[in-house]
Amino acid sequence: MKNSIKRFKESYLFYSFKRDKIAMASFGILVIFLLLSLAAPLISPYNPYDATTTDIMNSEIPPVFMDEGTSEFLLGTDNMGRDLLSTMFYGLRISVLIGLGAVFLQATIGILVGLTAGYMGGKVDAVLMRIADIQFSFPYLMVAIFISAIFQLMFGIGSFEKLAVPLLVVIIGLAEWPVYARTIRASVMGEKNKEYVEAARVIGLSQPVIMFRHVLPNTLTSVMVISTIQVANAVMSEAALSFLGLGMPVTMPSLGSLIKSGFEYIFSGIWWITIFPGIFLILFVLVINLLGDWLRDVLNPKLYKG
Amino acid sequence: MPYDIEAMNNNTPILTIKNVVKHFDISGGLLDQLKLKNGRIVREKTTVKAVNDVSLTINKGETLSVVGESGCGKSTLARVVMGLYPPNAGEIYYKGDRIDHLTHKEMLPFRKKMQMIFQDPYASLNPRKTVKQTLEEPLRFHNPKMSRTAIHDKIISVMKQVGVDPAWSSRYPHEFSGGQRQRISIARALILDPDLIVADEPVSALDVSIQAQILNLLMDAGRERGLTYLFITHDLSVVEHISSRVAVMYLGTLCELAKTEDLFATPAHPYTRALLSAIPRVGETKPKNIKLKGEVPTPVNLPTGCVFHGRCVYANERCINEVPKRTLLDNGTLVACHAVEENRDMD
Amino acid sequence: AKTLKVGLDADPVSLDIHVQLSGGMLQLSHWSFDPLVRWTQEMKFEPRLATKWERMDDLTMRFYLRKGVKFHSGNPFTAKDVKWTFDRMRTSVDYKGLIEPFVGIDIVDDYTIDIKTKKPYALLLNMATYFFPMDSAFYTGTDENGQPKDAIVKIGPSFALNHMSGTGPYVVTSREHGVKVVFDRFKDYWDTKSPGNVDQIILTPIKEDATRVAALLSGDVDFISPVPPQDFKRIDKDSHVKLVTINGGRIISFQMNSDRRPEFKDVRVRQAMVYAVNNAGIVKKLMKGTATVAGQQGPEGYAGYKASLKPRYDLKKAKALMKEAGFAKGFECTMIAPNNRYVKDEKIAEAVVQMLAKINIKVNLKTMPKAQYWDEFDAKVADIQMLGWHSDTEDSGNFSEFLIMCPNKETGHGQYNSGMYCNKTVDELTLAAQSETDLAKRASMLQEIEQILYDDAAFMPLHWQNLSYAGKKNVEIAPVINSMNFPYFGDIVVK
Amino acid sequence: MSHLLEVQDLKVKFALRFGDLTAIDGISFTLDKGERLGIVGESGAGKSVTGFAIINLLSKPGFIAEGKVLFKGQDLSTLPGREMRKIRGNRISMIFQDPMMTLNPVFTIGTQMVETLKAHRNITTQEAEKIALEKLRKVHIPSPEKRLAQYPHEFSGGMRQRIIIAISLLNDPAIIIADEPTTALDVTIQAEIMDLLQELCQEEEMGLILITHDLGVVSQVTEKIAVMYAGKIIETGDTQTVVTDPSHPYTRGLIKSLPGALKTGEKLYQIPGMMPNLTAIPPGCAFNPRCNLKDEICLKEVPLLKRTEKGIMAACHMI
Amino acid sequence: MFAFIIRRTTQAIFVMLVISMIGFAIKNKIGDPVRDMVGERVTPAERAEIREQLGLNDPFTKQYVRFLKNAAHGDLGLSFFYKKPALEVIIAKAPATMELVFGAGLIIVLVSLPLGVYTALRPRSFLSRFTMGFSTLGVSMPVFLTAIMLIYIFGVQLHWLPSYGRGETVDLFGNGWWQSGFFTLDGLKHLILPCVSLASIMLPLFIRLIRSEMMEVLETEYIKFAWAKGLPPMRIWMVHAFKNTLLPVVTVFGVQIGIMFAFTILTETVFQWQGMGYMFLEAVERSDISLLITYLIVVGSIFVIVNTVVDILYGLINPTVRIAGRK
Ligand SMILES: Nc1ncnc2c1ncn2[C@@H]1O[C@H](COP(=O)(O)OP(=O)(O)OP(=O)(O)O)[C@@H](O)[C@H]1O
Ligand SMILES: Nc1ncnc2c1ncn2[C@@H]1O[C@H](COP(=O)(O)OP(=O)(O)OP(=O)(O)O)[C@@H](O)[C@H]1O
Ligand SMILES: [Mg+2]
Ligand SMILES: [Mg+2]
Repeated sequence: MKNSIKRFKESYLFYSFKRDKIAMASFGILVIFLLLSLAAPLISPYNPYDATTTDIMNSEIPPVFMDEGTSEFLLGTDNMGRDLLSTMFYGLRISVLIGLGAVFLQATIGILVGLTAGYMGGKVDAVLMRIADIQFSFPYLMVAIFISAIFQLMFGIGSFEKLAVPLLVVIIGLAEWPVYARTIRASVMGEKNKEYVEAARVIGLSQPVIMFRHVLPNTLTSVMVISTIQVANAVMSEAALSFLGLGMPVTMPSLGSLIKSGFEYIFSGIWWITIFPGIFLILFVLVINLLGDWLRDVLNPKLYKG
Repeated sequence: MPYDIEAMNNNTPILTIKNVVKHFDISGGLLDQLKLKNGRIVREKTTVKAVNDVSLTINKGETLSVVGESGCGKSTLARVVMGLYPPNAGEIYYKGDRIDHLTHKEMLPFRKKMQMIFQDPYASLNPRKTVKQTLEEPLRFHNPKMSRTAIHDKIISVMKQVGVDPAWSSRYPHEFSGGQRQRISIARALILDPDLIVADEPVSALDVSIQAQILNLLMDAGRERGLTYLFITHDLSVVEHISSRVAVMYLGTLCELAKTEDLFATPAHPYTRALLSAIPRVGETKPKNIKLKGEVPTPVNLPTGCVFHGRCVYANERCINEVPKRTLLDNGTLVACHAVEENRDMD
Repeated sequence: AKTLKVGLDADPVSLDIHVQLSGGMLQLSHWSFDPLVRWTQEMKFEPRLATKWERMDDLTMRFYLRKGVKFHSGNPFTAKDVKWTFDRMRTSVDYKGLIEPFVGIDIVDDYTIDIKTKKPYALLLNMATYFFPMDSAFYTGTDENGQPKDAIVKIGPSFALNHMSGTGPYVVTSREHGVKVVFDRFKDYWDTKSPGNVDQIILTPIKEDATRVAALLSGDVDFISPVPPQDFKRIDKDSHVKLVTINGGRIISFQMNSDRRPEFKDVRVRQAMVYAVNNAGIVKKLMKGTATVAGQQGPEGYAGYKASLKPRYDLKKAKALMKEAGFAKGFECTMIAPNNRYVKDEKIAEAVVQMLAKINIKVNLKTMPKAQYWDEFDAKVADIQMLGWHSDTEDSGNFSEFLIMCPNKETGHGQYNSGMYCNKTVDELTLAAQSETDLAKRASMLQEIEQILYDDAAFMPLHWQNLSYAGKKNVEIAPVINSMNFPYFGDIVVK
Repeated sequence: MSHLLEVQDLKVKFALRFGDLTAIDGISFTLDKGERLGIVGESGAGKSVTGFAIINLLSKPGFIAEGKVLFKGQDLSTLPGREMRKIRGNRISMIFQDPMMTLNPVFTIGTQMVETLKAHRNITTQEAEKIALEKLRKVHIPSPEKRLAQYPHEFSGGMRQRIIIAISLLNDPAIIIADEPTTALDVTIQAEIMDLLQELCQEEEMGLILITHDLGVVSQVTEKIAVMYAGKIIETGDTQTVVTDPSHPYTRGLIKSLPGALKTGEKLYQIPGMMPNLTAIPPGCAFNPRCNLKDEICLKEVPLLKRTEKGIMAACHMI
Repeated sequence: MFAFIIRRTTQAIFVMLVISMIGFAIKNKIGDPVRDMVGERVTPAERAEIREQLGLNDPFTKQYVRFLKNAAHGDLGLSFFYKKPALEVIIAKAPATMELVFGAGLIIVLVSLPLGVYTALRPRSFLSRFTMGFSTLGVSMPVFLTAIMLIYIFGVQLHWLPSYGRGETVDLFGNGWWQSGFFTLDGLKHLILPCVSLASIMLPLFIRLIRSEMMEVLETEYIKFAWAKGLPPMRIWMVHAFKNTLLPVVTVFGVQIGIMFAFTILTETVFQWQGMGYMFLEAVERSDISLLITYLIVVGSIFVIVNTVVDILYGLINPTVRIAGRK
């Protein structure tokens, strides 16, 4: 363990990290964001998802620095009387949850498919990649509608609130796995012809062992790089779905649904419901992207940027 | 080892390659094979005829080198031998056991006995595994019952033998130079105590000064362990130095198989002659290479008859039409050439 | 020549006014056709194609038709067109329920008709507002596909889908569904006294609230409706535009399903829920005051309206009732609401969830577009379901018939009663009121119903939605609007 | 007498993140008209960098830190870009290692030849094509007229290298720098290319700088040799003398370690260790850790090139 | 070429089949279209009758087989809402979307090419750093936020540009088939904001793609050789490097154009752009199932067609793939 910490400290990754101010700043902000989302229930002044503590009579209070603002609600309230700051923290929590969950799902499917396609080649590859192509030609909205319908059929309406997060994870996970599959496949194709794979075959290792223990670890760099970007994309997809009303339920707003409900109000001068979560979302996605860019530059400048 | 006269004479074949053919289908799926010709749909396969009807035996303790131009099928042959590619036709025997059609499981005992060393020192080690992990894996896999300490000891001893400091066993490949990596590759091959090592251009990527180190190491290991080598290279001076017999390949076919001294002293096949004359030697001022004519054909569209006829200055009608058979010359050299067979004037 | 660019949330789905009974189609009917009579802003009847009417007996009413009226096609308007139209309505799935009380129309002469009902029917005149005579000659025969021109086709092409001939002020000259409809003033329009001076109306559907407002503010359109409550202030502030609102008759309510959830069987729980909901707060905050807080089904002006039935928000009382009923700890239940049907429907549902949480009723809410909603509503998938209802007849009885009467598949009563409320007295009173022609007596019956429902907390009334319109300062909106949301564009004046 | 090309104390550095890396540390040599110079050395010794430094085409963080490259008396290392471009591909041409990568895959051979001519001479396309054809014939490309319209992938490796040679000959340069021109090719083809280069140099009186790690090739083709080790020339002089009787322990070791010289199976001579990384060159003679003759002084002082009694120059304290 | 076309066609047909199957599988789960076609007073019995007439009550397989049979004759069903053949509806809406995508594509090409090339050539200049920073910000902005901000700034605050709809259009072919906004000032004005926001999704991506491809190409041996030939810099950059940069960019562009059609859903919603994307969302809300399936099929075919065209184009500029048989 100590050894690996030491190794990490001596690594090129850490070295370049120390020299890149933007990467360090982004990382710092990202850590703050992650802490905020982890600690949302602890640090938020209110629990916006608890209907008992919100009151419609408090709706649309501007942030504290404006004339009608009160210090009770630092960033003001949304149209349902929720404290905006707390809602943003909770919304962030959901974004993080969905972002990570969806990427995990994407990565799992994508890696399995990409690895199998890349390693097996031939017909298996052709079939799997065709499926990925088809999946890719679907707008994720369609996937969302489709999966929502199935979920509803399976679980009924009552548990909708509890299911919303897993539902979105599945939707976004299923919508974007081809990105992983393609990247992994490309890396695997590059790796599998390297001689160390043949060396493993010469030893007599079985295919799955070679695939998972030799080839897969060597594609993880690209997985890591696209994962950051995919987390950012997943967060944005969630926001987009919520914006279209296909995402989080109204009683549990995410950043996207907040922006959406704010959109109706932005022309009437109630800008904070959109602007604060909007900035929050952009900043969050931005730091992930910046880190992703940096990772790409450091780890794998040649990685496909599509 | 080759210079071990006894071993050379005892002539027990450790590996027999019989009429091996390996073609790669590169035409893709059914759809890619369909072509529109004169308004009709025809199915056309594109195959790379990498190895065509090659037969060899390797005797215990000898070093048999395979030489030839790039793309002539040397590596393919090596991989077929190692069971990495199934041959399209032909048989391969290891000490009398046929091994070319075995299942993965059935092949395992032979895997222990046959190991391979690769050309590219940068690609042949898994960059994510430490030296120790790399060496441990085959041991553990083939000897699941082996104790931890036994494994450890074995690794240390092999590392010492190949000249890599055992203290470095927890380092990753990128921390080593090309020559050191090649030593580790050799260690990985040696660790299972194999009888036969197939070395696919193990020194081609190395600098001259390092090349000598690795060749010495291979020769020493061979001597100490009584190894048999199938050695693939395109460097004739290396061939001359280390092998007991040499097989010369051209476009997937074997054109000459001879004892090293014989081959270098009296090359029979016109291609071998051209090849030998082309090696630049230190101290020779004027190159006196035999010029070949024409262009190198691709293994996709193999020429008819003798595959070399297009570039051969001695070729005649017969060479274009008829595939030459192997002829055994007096000195034991096998050669596949009409001109040699007919004793055409070749000077 | 004046042009009025109108931005509405939707455009007419067809030019065939009988293809669907909906607000949008009725608006179109008023723009391109004329009814026999129509409602005024004060909820009085105004003669249009009928100039006079008189009751002949309990079952018959005689209408005298306007003379000299021409259809867009140039054909003259006569009694046979009215009868033809009525017969056509019979074949429309949407209308046949509405005209169910009628026996038919007898032509007395070219300009006189008798309308007959099966039973004494108090709302005959109300129903006459739905009679928009069509050009019978124009719609007779077969089109190029061999389909009768008068066929009412829900899906797929029909003659009436793309062709119309009415007597109304505007002729549709071009129409791209979902994109634009252009209305030109009908040159031979009979109502020469109408102050309307608009020669062309270009109707653009703009579904998104914010965009619609933006379009008005940026000057792309001259008139919009509906106006989202949150933008009232801004429209008021803008010196180029103005806002006009009018009380509407649509009640927004929640039904509590006592079949699904036994807790709702307890009247105290229902009352507690009604007490817990601060509907005044919703009106103030969400509707920005553009709704009337409701304590009963029908709004003021309707026959059954009873002034004493005040909205009752009282959280303390609600909690006490819950305790009394033994549910101090509350319970969990589900709710569904549409998210694109009523003004702020989704938000209202959310607010109600908040309010019910205060008496420990935890509600799981799911909102959905209206296309999905009605199926779910019918299937009664949730314990509490939102419903907005506007009486077709502008009369209280209609509410009870559809929303409160014991559900009965055969008679169709209680078709939208997803609360499964069932009260014999209410049913009897409702039916009796239908055939009571003595208006005073009828009113008291209807009021009695409201009282029972109030005491029983049979449903959760929230508010009556107001209608809102906004336009450029030079557009005289106020005189042409009414609580049915049929802006009479024929009479609109642009200065 | 002034030389065609004179490199004086050339020092090339790479500005890396952690400081400058000296890839070439003060090398000097000359090349005369029609002379053929071979530069040999291990991988990373600085051979290619030398080649690129001459035409002032070092890749990104590289720069000429010191020294001069005098071409006909003109210092190329300080020449402005515009002037330098007039020399590249015109007076001095360069041939790269891998013929598969050197030609732009998306343009025809004709385009790539014509543009080279047009960049340096004011001629029409027709005239340029004529010259191109002539040069293609010179490098023994059969039916060159047809070939002009073909793309690089339609040629074999050997043909491509010949085309590249033809391109470098287009403007009749005074010097050709060939950086490992045959490493990617088979021996039979290598021999052809080498013959071709030698023949051309003799016919046209061109100077040739042949960069390679193959001592055999150098000894066959060139008259003068420079052996590089860790950024320095450690031995230079007449090729035959150097390869048959090397002075520097490194050169000696190198030649001895060639397998061809020994009997089959005999243990090869091996130089222990490997060339140091340029970032960690030991003090004193860079070769000292591997040297079997080393002395105190080798650990401290950098040896300079000295003329030996055999008439060649070697940088070793022990001679 | 021959194999290529067959492959694409089979692929297309396969995509359509899958899409239509999925569409059919969910059709009953996304609401009852009849609800939207009738007034609220219509009784359940009457609705059931309409459903029966429309064949909505038939079992899945029967409906699907019927659909396939009709589809084989080019009949993809009637849109419930538009009361017209669904394909006709979509074809009427397609020009709007195509123009949007075309406009956005144009912006992407016109902006990303020069900027990408510039940032690759002068990576350290201020403009490059600014561009790269801005593009990172760009990829981090959700489209709908970009769109909202554009509307707010240029539509609401400044009144410079219209914020919804297509504005004045002209009939391109005189048969009403293609209403184009590209030939009137008003139409062009209406195009600006939606095109910019649609472009904003892909633009940063392309700047980066072009930049990194270009940088990679600049490092290649053949570029180095071009320098060694003494060619003028402009020729090396704009001819040698640029053409090689384009190759991968073209393929990615193909894929992204396809994806852009999917993104029009968001943009068209915000701008109320009367195109296919907006129609799709409305069709979802209205459960207009035939329209949905047809939309998916059309978008799927656009995806396939665009990719095919791009592949052919790729073959035209890349001589190495021109040899038949090789991939
Ligand atoms: N997996 C494969 N699929 C298709 N073709 C292959 C495959 N492996 C080898 N080939 C082809 O078979 C021919 C022989 O290849 P092989 O690698 O055996 O040559 P080689 O003699 O080892 O060449 P080199 O000296 O370059 O290593 C070549 O034309 C090559 O392109
Ligand atoms: N672009 C670069 N950036 C940093 N260092 C470089 C660069 N190019 C070359 N070098 C350094 O310069 C040294 C000499 O490199 P050069 O390419 O001249 O070696 P070489 O002798 O040609 O080797 P090879 O035989 O492998 O071609 C190398 O050790 C390398 O570290
Ligand atoms: Mg090989
Ligand atoms: Mg080099």
